[in-house]
Amino acid sequence: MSRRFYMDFERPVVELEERLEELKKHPAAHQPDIAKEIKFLEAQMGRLKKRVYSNLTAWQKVQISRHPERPPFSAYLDNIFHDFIELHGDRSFGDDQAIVGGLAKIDGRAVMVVGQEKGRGTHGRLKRNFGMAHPEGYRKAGRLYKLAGKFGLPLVTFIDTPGAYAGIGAEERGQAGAIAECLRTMSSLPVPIVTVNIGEGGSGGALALGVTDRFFMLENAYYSVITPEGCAAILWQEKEKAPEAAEALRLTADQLVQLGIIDGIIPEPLGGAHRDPQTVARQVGDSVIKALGELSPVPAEQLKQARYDRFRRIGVFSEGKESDERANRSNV
Amino acid sequence: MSRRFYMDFERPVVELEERLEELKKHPAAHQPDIAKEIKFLEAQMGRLKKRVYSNLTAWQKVQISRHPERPPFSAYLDNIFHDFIELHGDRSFGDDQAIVGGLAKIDGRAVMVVGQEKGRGTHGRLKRNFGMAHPEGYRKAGRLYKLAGKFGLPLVTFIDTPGAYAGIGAEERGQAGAIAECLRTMSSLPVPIVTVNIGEGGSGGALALGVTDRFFMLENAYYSVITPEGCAAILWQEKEKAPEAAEALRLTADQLVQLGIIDGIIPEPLGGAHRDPQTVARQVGDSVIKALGELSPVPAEQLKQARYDRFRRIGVFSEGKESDERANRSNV
Amino acid sequence: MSFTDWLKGREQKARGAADKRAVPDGIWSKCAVCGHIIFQKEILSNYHVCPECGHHFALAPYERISMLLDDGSFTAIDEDLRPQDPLEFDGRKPYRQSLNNAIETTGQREAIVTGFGRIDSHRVAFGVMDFAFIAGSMGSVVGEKVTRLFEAAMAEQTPVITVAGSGGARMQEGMLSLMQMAKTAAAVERHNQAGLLYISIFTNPTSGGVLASFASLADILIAEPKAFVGFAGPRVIEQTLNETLPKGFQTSASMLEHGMIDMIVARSALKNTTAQLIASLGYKERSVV
Amino acid sequence: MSFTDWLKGREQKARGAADKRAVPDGIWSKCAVCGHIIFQKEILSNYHVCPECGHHFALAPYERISMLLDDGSFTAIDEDLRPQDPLEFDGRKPYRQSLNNAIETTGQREAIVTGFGRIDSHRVAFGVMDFAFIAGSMGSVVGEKVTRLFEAAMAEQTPVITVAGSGGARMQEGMLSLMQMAKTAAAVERHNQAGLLYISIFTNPTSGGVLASFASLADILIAEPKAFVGFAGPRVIEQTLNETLPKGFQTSASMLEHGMIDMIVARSALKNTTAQLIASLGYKERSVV
Ligand SMILES: [Zn+2]
Ligand SMILES: [Zn+2]
Repeated sequence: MSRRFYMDFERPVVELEERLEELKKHPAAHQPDIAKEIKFLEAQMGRLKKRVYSNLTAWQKVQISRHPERPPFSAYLDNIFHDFIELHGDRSFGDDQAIVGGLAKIDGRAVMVVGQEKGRGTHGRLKRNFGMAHPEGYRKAGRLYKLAGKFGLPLVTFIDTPGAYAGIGAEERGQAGAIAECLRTMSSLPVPIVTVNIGEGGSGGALALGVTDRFFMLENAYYSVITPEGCAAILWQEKEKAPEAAEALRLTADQLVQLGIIDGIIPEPLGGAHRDPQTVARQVGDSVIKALGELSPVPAEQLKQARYDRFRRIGVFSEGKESDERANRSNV
Repeated sequence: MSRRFYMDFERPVVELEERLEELKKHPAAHQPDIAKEIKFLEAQMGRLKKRVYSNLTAWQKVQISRHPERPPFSAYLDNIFHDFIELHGDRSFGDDQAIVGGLAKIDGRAVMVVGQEKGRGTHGRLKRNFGMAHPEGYRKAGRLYKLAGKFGLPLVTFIDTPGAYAGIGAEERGQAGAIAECLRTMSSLPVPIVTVNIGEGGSGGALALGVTDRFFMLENAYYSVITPEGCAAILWQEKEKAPEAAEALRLTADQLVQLGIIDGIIPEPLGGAHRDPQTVARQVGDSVIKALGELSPVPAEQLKQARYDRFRRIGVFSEGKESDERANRSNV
Repeated sequence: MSFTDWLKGREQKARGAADKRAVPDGIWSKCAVCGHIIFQKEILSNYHVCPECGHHFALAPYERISMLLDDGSFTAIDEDLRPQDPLEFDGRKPYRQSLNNAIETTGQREAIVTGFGRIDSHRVAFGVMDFAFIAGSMGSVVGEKVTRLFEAAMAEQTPVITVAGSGGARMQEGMLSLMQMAKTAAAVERHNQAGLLYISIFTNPTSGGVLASFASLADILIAEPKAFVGFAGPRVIEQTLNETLPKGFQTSASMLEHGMIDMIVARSALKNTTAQLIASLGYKERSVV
Repeated sequence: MSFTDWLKGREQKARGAADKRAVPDGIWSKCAVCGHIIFQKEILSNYHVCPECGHHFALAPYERISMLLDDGSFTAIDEDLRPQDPLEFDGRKPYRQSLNNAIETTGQREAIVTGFGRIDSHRVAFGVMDFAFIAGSMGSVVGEKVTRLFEAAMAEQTPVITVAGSGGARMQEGMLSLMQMAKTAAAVERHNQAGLLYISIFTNPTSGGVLASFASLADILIAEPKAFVGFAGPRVIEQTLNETLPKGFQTSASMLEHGMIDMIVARSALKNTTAQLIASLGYKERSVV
C-alpha cells in the first residue's frame, strides 16, 4: 500500500492500521486463528486511537489542522452548498486564487460565501498559494462583502490560512491596508455573518474573514495571533519551541471558547476531519444553517450593534485605582 | 537668441518678433531712423498678430493647446490656490504623477483640487507621462472625490490630457473600469464641482474629471470624443486629415458652448495662454471663485439633481412617428 | 489598419454567415476561425457557436433576445428614437450615409435594442447592442436609450441586464457622444443606489467609451469566451509602445485573470447563469437595508 | 534574528540617547546613523532630528505631545487602564516580567497614551504609541484605549489624530490581542461614518496588526521620513522568499511611491501640516451631507 502521510504522534496508530490491512489481505484471512487475531487487533485499535487522539496537545492539533489531506474550503463548498456561482477578481489588479467566493445556496437560502482555499495536490496548492492571500485576495473578499451588503444576502466565511502572504508584491500592493479594509467593511455590514474556521486561523490574514456574528471552529482547528513557530522564534529565540508556544498562545478551539472569543466547536472524528470529511461537512452545514436561522430575522441595525458589542467587550485589563481595582474580564 | 518653439501658422509673427528684438538690441537702436522703424514694426506686429490669431482654425487651436510652453495645471495651482497640501496615491497600487490632487484654498475657501499635470521640461514630462494617466491615477482621483464628498469640500478639477494612457499595464489594471468609476463617483458627489479645461480634453480620460456642475474652457483648449489624429486615421484612413477631423469634430470652446456642453470660455491673450500665464490664471481663478460662490449655497440633493439633469438632457435625436417627428435638441 | 478596421475584420471573421453557401442538403457555413463546415441548423441549435472550436459567432439583437429571454416575453421600448446628424459630420463618408447603410444592413434604427422581458420568469429591463450598426458605437440615441432603460428599471424596481458589443463612442456625433458616457454612468449609479441589480455581459468586442462607462459599472460582469475586451484598441497600444502585444492580451480570459470580470460564461450557459444570479440578487428583502 | 530583535536594533540605533555622555559643555549624543555628535539641547531644538543626516530619533509619548499639541493643552484619558496577564503567558520571560520591565523603563502604564488636546487651537482626540513599551504592541489595553478614544471623539464630534509606532499585536495576550484589531477597526468605521476626520501618522516602525487595523483606516495617512512601514517583518519575508529585499523596501518613501500613504512629513513640519489638514477637513458644514 502507498504510505499515508502521518504525524509523529500518530505512528502507533498507523503501524497498527498497516498490520491490520496486511492481515486482512492475507489469503488465509478467513481461517479461525487469523480471523481471531484480526478481531483482537481491531479492538486494540479502538482503544489506541482513543488514547492517542483524545488528549491532543495544542501543538498536535496545529499539526492536524495542517494535515495535507485535511478537507479544504472547496470540500465544504461542494458538500454543504449548492448552485455555487464563483465571482472572481478585485476589479483592479488580479484574481487571487487563495480566496474563493461567490453566490451559493445553503439549505435553500441564498448567501454569499467566501473562504480561504489551500488547494489539493502540489499543483493545486501552488495555484492557491497554500491559502495565503495577497492584497488582491482581500480586496476581492471586501468587494464580495459589499455585494452581500447591497443585496441583503447573509455572508458565510471559511477561514483556513497560515496567514496573509508575506512577500514583496504583497507588501508593495498594501497587504496591511487591504486587511484593515476587510475588518472595516465586515464590522458595518448590514447582513448576518457566520464564520467557520476549518483549519488554520493565522493572525490578521484570518481575521479579515472573521469579523462576524457567529464564529465556529472545528475541533482541531487553531486560531492564533501568530503562528507557534513565529512566536517561538521571537519569544524563545528558537523555532523548536513551537510546541511550547502553541501551548502558551491558547489557540485551540476549547481554549478560545473559554476566552469568550468563539461561539462553538464542531467535533471531528478521532484523528481529524480528513478521516471522515462527509460527516464533518454535514455538521458544519448544520451549524451554519442553525446560525443563519437565528440571525436572519434580526434587523440590520440590531445585527450591526450586536457585532460591534461582540468585539467591543473583548479584552482583559484592570481599571480604577490600583487599591480599588476593578478588572474587566467580562469575556472570560 | 534661443529659438522658441512655434507652430507653422505662427511663422510670420515669430519672424517679425525676431527682427524686432534684433533691432532693439542694435547699438544704434536709439537713433531716429531705427527707432522709427521699430515703431513701425511694432504697429505692424499688432495687426499681424490679430490677423494670425483672431480666426484660428480648430486644428490651429489644437496645436496651441499642445504648445510645449502652455501653462500646465501646476501653473494654476501655484497662481490661483494657496495652502496646497498634495495627497498622494490610490491606496492600492501606485501614485500616478499624471494626476495631481489635494487640499487647497482659493480665495480663502477650502476645496479639493484635482488636475491632470503634463509637467515641464523633458524630465518633468516623462515623470508626468505627458498628462496621460494610468488606472491608479483615476483611482487616486476617485479617492479624492470621495474625500471631498465626506468632508463637504467643493471639488475643483483641471483637465489637460491627450487621453488616458494606452499601454499594457494600463489595460491590465483596468483603465476602462477606473474611468467609469470616476464618472459614477462624480455623478453622485454631494458637493459643488467646478471644472476648467486648460488645454487638451482628450476623450474619456478627460471626462473622468469632468462630470461637473460648471465647465469652463480656455479659449484655445479643445475637448473631443477622440483626438483629431485618431479620428482621421479611422474615418479618413489617413492621419494627415487631422485638420479636417478637428473641424468636423466640433471640439473648440466656442463650438462646445453652442452645443450646450460647456458653460463658459475664458479668454487667452493673442497667441495663447503661454504668452501671459499670470493674466490667464487670474481669469481662471475669477471664474472658479464666481462659480463656487454660486454653487455653495445650493443644498447637496439639489446639486446632485441639477448635475444629473445637466448630463441627462445632452443628446440630439428624433422621437415619435417619422411623419410627426419631434426632435430632442433641447441643448442646442 | 485602424482599430475599427481591425474590429471589422474580427467581426467578419466571426460571422460564419459571411461564407454561407447552399448545397442540396441545406445551407452551410465555414467557421472563419477553424475552417469547420457547419450546417445552418447546427449553428442555430448550438447557440451560434462553432461545434468544432467553440468560437462564438456574432449575434443580431433579436437572436440574442431569443437565446437569453423567455420566448415571446420581450417588449421593446423607445423604438422610435432615431439618430440625427447634429454636427453635419462629413468624414470620408458623410454620417448620414453611414447611418443609412447601417439601418439598411441591420434592419435596426440604432446600435441598441432596449425593453423589458423575462428570464426564467424574472422580469428584467434588457438592452442589447448591435456591433453591426456602426461598430456598436454609442451616440445620442444609444446613450438616451440606455439611460431611459435604467430609469424605467428604477421605476419598476427591476434588475437590468445589458449585452455590450461596441467599438466605443460614436465619433460622428463628437462631444455629444462623449457626454453619453457621463449620462449613462449617472443613470447606472442611481439604479445602484436604489439597491437594484445590474448584470453586464461583454461580447466580442467590448471597448472604448462603452466599456469605460455604463457597461463596467454593473454588480456582476460577465464575458463571453474569447471576446475582445479592452479600453484602447490594440493598434493604438502597439503604436504607443512600438512593440507587439502579449498573446491573449485584452481577451476575456486575460480580463478574468487580472480581476476585472466575475466570470466567463459560454453562450449555452448564459441564460441559466443569468437566471440564477437574478434569483439570488434580483429581489432582495428590503428590510435589511 | 527575529523581527522584534531587528526592530529593537533599529530602535536602539534610533535613540541617540543610548550613546549619551556628559562633557564639561553639556550632554551630547552620537547619531547612530551618521555618527554625528549632537549636543542634547541641539537635539531638543531640532525636534529630535539629527541636524546632519535628518534621522528622526524615537520619541517618548510626552515628547511627541509637546511637539504636536499646543502647550499644556493635553489631558490624558483612561490613564488608569492597566494590563493583566489573562493567559498567564510564560515564554522565555513571563509576560508579567516583560510588563514590569516596560513600566519601569518607560514610566508608562501601557504602549499608548490617549486624551484630548489642541492643535493650533483645534480641539482633537489624540493617541500616541510608545514603541519602547514592549515594541509598541497592541494588547487589550491599547485596543481598549484606542476604541475609547474614537468613541469619545464621536461623542464630542472631534477629529482623531493617532501617532503609531508598533511591532504589531501583542503575542503575550494571544487572541485577545488579535481581537483588538477588529475592535479598533470597528470603532474607526463608526467615527468615519459620522463624517469625522481621522489623521494617522506612521513613525518608525509601524507594522503588523496595528498597521493592518485602525492605523491604516484614516482619511489621511502621513509617515515620518525614513520610517519602516510594512505588514510583515523583513526577516519573515526574506525567509519566505529566500532572497534579499530590494533597497528602500518597506520605507515611508516606498509606501508613498506605491500609493499607500498621502504624504511624508518631516517632524518639524508635522504640527503645521496637521493643523492645516484639520482646518480644511475637521469641521465640515453638516448641511452638505
Ligand atoms: Zn470553429
Ligand atoms: Zn545623523
